[in-house]
Amino acid sequence: MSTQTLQPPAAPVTPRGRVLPSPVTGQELILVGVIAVLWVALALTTPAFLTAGSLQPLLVATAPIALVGVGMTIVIITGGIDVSVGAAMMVSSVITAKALVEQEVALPVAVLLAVAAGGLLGLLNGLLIAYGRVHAIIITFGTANLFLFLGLQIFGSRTVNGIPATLAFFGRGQEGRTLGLPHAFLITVAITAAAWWYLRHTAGGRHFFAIGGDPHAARLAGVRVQRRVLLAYVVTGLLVGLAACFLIAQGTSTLDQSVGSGKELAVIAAVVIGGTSIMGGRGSVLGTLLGALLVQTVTSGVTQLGWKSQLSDLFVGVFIIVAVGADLLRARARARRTS
Amino acid sequence: MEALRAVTAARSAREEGTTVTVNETPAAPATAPPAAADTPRLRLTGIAKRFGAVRAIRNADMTVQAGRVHALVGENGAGKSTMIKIVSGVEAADAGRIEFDGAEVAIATTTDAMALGIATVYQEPQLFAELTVAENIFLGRELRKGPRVDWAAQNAHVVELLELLGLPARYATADVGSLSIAEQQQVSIAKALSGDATVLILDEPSAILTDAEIEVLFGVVRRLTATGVAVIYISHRLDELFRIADEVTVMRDGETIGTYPMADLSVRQIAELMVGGVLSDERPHREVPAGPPVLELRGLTRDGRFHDVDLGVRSGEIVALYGLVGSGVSEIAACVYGIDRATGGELLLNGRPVAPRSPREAQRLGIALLPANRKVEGMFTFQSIAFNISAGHLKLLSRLGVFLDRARERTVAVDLIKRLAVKTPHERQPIGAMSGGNAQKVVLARQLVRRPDVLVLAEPTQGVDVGAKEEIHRIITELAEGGTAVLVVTSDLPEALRIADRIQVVRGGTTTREFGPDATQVDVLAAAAGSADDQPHDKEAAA
Amino acid sequence: LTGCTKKNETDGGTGTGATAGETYKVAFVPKLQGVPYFEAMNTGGQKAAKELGNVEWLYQGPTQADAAAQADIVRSYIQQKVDTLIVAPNDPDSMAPLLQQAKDAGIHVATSDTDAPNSVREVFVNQASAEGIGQGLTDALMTAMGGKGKYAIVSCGQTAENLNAWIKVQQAYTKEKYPEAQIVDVVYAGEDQAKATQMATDLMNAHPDLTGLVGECTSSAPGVAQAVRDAGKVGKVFTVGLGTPQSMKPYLADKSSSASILWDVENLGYLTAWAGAQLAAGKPFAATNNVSSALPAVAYDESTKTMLLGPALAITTENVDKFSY
Amino acid sequence: MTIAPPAPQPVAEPARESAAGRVLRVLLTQRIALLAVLIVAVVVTFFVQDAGGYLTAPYDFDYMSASLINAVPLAMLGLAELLVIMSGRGGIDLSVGAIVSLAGMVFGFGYGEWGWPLWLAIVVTAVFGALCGAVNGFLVSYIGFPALIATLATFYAYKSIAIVANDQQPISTPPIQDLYSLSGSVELPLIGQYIPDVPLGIFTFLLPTVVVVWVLLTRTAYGRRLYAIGTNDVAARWAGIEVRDTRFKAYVYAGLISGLVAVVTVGQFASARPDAGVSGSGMALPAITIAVLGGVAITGGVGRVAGVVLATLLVVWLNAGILLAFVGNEGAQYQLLALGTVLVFAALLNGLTNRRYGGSR
Ligand SMILES: Nc1ncnc2c1ncn2[C@@H]1O[C@H](COP(=O)(O)OP(=O)(O)OP(=O)(O)O)[C@@H](O)[C@H]1O
Ligand SMILES: Nc1ncnc2c1ncn2[C@@H]1O[C@H](COP(=O)(O)OP(=O)(O)OP(=O)(O)O)[C@@H](O)[C@H]1O
Ligand SMILES: [Mg+2]
Ligand SMILES: [Mg+2]
Repeated sequence: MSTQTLQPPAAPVTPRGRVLPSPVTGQELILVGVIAVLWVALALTTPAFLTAGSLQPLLVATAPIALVGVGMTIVIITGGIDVSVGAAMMVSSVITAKALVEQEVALPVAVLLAVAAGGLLGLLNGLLIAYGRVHAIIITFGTANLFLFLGLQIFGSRTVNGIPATLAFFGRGQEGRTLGLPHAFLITVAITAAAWWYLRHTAGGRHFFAIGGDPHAARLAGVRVQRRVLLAYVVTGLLVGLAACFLIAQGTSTLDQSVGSGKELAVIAAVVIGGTSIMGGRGSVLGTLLGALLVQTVTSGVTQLGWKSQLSDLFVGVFIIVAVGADLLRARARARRTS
Repeated sequence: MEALRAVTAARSAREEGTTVTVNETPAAPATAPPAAADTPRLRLTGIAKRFGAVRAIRNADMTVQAGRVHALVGENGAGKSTMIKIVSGVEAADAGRIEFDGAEVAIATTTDAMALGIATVYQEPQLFAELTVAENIFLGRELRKGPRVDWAAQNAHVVELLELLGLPARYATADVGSLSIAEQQQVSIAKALSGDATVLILDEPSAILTDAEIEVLFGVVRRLTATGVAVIYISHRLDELFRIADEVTVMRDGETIGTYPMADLSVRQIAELMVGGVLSDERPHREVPAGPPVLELRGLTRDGRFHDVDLGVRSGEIVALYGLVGSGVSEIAACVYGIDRATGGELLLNGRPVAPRSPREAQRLGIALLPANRKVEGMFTFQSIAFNISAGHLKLLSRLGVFLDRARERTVAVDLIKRLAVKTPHERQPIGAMSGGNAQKVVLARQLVRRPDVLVLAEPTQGVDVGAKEEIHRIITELAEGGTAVLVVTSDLPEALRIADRIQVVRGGTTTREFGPDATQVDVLAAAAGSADDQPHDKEAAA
Repeated sequence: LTGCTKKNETDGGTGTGATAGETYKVAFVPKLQGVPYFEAMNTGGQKAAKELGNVEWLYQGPTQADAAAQADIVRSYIQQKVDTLIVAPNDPDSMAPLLQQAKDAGIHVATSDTDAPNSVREVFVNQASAEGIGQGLTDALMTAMGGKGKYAIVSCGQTAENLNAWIKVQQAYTKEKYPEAQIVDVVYAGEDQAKATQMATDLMNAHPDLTGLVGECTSSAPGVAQAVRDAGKVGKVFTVGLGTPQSMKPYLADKSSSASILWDVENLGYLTAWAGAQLAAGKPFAATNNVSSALPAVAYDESTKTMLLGPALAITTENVDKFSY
Repeated sequence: MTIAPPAPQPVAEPARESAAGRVLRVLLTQRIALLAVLIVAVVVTFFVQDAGGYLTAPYDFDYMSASLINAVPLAMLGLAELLVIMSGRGGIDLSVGAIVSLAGMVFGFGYGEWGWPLWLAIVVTAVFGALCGAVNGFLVSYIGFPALIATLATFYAYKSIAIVANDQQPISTPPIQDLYSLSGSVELPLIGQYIPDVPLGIFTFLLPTVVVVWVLLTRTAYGRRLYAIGTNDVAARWAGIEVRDTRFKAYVYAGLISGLVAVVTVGQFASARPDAGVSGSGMALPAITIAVLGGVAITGGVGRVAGVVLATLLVVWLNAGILLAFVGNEGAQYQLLALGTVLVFAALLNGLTNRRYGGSR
């Protein structure tokens, strides 16, 4: 305490340097590095990896996972999880596909319909989780079954045939690109960027992190926790709807009931590879986009290298361990430094 | 920010390093006149609240005047925290009436309370480890620039608040998770100060603060009251109330017993009102056996935490390791118990050097430790008392080391419940439903299943009420009498003086001076605060 | 106590000794419900039930192509004591013991679409021989590719017995009959169309000189065609597949698919129901059977106990509209 | 200033709870009671429907007993999940299904191809499963991976290795085909004449596992440690419990049980399939569902063996009944509806219980 007398009289000091944690996390930089290395390696070892004909479809295939990943990242930041997104995608897809075939709706209507359907399912999840106050993983295991039932009922044991090219705007074909860039990917990037900005710079966005850190304390601080949590699931639902449009567009002219199946694990894998903490309170949508891109790169890469395609899952598993392990080690180093 | 500015203006006075005494007049002029004396800022009448079968508050009344510091005391579980949670909108009262500046108000949510200017520092810090200090402070009330948060403005305000509390400005952008518990507590206080408070509620803020930090806090509180803010102050450290509070409301068993001017009471009288009986505070006189130390630290060092710690505890002796929070005392205990590892020096047990690498190893060596943070480090909340006692001695209570001997477990638990006078119908009661003092006794009981050679007690009575404190002290003395070497790590000086045969003072990460049982509070505090011109404040001077 | 089980009761109501004029319960368990292929078999079976008059056609499939889920349904049919139980097994080996169990319960058992060769099934209703399908696919593709060049196969379930059998035929037949052609890769996309499409795209990128793709099942057949269409390689890369007619129609139209090799699935369902009724009635099969006007001469091979629907047929723009599924 | 008058007792005393209130409380706080009531409700419903002729086949004890064959892998994996979820810190094991596939291939090679004696093949398979679990346990407990992530990664990895191990071919050699006798139904001695035959797997695998896990959890020091670390692992460490070792073992035991399930599955399907535990929606999700339905708290420290067993019976008998109640494809679809509803319902009850009674046991 005696040193205090030596201090100059207090003048308002503004901390120099950063006002916020740095805009990109270490995890994101590492992912960019890993993806770059993979791309270069694949460019050297395969005939056509780094060509438009290969990269464009890769980006298109990345889009739906990354897009739902944005919602999933927010959900996981709040300390929740949503394992029903695969089933919700199925419901959104079949409703939209049926409308396209039977009502011959226009593109905007189809998109609205898909998004609305997804949003409704997200709303159900959100209401149950926020107001039923139960752990998200249990509720969404339950609703995943309910959504599957709903989807199968709408399919009515039939595939939807002859889907018109209305959604080709999001597809792999020429109509799906502007300046060589696939629309589905551009939209995903735009939404990711918007979510990144929102999460980082607005009060509402920061509240998601607070809720994930300690929901009780967040409530005491005046954060409307239940509404925020509800919002996270609704947003995920809306994005699931849009991703369903992407899925229809990149599929064939028929839609069968396997659509969306298993996508929840792919999305969660992308999110955790992206450095979002499954415990909540920390995460980044940018990382999720990179995570989805990495997984798709591995899957495509394995096929293009002519390796057994069954091995791609093994690599995904290894990447999850490496990516999260790196994050763990960095967190540990950080903890050592600060303590 | 009105109140804040007044406070900031007075900061320089504090920084001159002068002693703040209760008689000191505010250095800065009050910018806001206190509210008219006849309309209280806050009046609570007939408050009742139950949690399931627990009647936390039966019938409570309290009247808090603007510009005054109103202490709220009571034993553990008396209902203090519940009272302030009702005022803060965390819990809704089942019955009763709340008036604010003379008008009845409904406080259903924390937002309602904040709108009235009721700012609360809760007993448990309510912070977010992954967010920065500035974000934590403004969470829920962010300053905005268009749709986005105005980071620069927030940071500027936060820097002022940090200065006020004596924390470095760079903390504004540090993650809260990287701060110590005491620093986090101060962030909570800064958070409460950041708004336009009309009522500031502090629920046991001093429990984990050092005396110097408490002094800073008191300075802030005085500035605030000078501007007309009403302060409700909860603490188990009754002596400090005399230096800060104007009146005191005593609670017992969910009821308010009465409100009294501080000047009319002594510590003993308050304590007696709290427990509803008469207390004795005679220091039991004991003969300390001579002999070689059982536990000895020789130049024990852990880089960055403490260094060159020398200490010896003989069989049957109670030694207090006293230091302000942050001085390294708690880290020394963690090292003895194998939670952390020493990087230098020696730890000797019965003259033999040892280096426990885990609590388990320490236990095997005959060292037991009562952790400081009961909830986090001590309790298995929804498990039974017996479960809580037997944890950590499972091999001992098993047949063949594999199959749990439940009959023996029960006998051991029932035995210890009786010995420590734990208030409970049976040993199957979940510990989570018990009051703090009783829960603490259960956690202590765990350390006594096997009579330890060395018992380390970290803050054995933190947040424990007077009655239970008394009993825990009795148990500690009994243990020593039975031959255990007891090391009490505490930042509660009266406690150290009361039970210890010797007091070792830790300052700046190392042991400095040793005192015998006849030391005065003044001497020990001076040694701990570490500067001759730092005049200690002892109880007599304050009262 | 005796109320707890009926296992000791002798039940003469069902089983082999059924008399003429009775309706037989013929149950069919597909690999998976909701896919056009098996739903078309269901349609055919229902049609047979209506026309034959003595058949009650039961159809129930799992929501996932999973042996365990299929076993549950088989068990529920055993409980129902149907007269004939016909299965398209996801895993032939695991179906064998269940069929034994059904037989023990006095139920006639058969397989259709996919065989369980090591089982007690009394007949296998085969859509076309593995050779027929494998060679049909290869020939159709080679016609488009001009008998030479590199091609790849996009298959579905990694463990699907029949697909793997067809792939083996294709590999052997290509080597033997088209020495200038080569299979460069076989990949597995599961039942996921989008994944099949992506994998087909990856294959084209991995092998820039690739001129052919095979979609081995009903979800990858349109997938490979879609990939060719998206890559703008129609006319440069040719595809064939085992696709259902309606799903292949748009791709046949724009030539991104050269042909789909299939058979009349509804007729397969019809034949399955008919065979089931024959078994239930205890009537033996002849070497050539007149099943219906559409199926005047169905061959039966006594040594393998196999009934053959007929040769595989190529579905093209010309005949695609003859099929409603 | 104010001395409060002693308050008369205004609010209802907790001791005088009405009978209905007590029943409600027991149902809400005792998951076992709730499950028992639900099972009775399900069975009675189907019996009544059966009597009314609404079912396609009799829903009787024989059918219920036969359908128990599904209970064997489901309950065993439910117990595996019980162990890991109980261990706290977000414990979960998504990889149990993949371990079943991979260990099943090991069993297939050992017993089916290389002609090992059966006991050796079973022991090696179980140990192999335990090894797979040890990888999970190592990542979670010693490295600090969140369990969901570690087991998601190993799920992908084990699944992939199982598929390539035998070039995606199942192993179904004669010794393996003969194993089906292991999962057939048997008549019990003495009373067997009067009660339905019971699938053999119940006695050879399920009951021993249930008993061992029950003893482990309730009668051993290890069980206590597991409850302790699940409840509060910091306190457990300070109490001198080896937290990491205890949690690690939970994953090892889960892997061991998965290895045994691999043997059961190979026997039941008379073939070692490389996708046995992951095809369709896989075995892990149903197992987690069973554990949660059985009252295992996802936060750790709470869970009982009886809950898992009863939850399995509920799901198995409900599913079996639904197949008889609906004709055609609807049957399998309504199973999804029923499972989803039961799960959401149970979860909401948990939430309600937490608010009203401060938690369930
Ligand atoms: N959320 C709750 N659910 C159930 N019981 C509760 C809850 N909160 C408090 N209680 C009970 O209400 C009583 C009063 O608790 P409260 O926290 O107000 O005491 P306190 O006076 O603040 O004690 P301490 O000095 O230990 O902080 C205690 O018996 C406590 O166990
Ligand atoms: N304080 C002590 N005094 C005497 N002997 C002890 C002491 N602590 C441990 N031991 C001995 O060390 C042996 C090793 O087991 P230990 O006590 O560490 O297991 P445990 O703590 O009972 O079991 P767990 O840690 O699994 O709960 C015990 O059987 C006991 O004899
Ligand atoms: Mg309190
Ligand atoms: Mg121990």
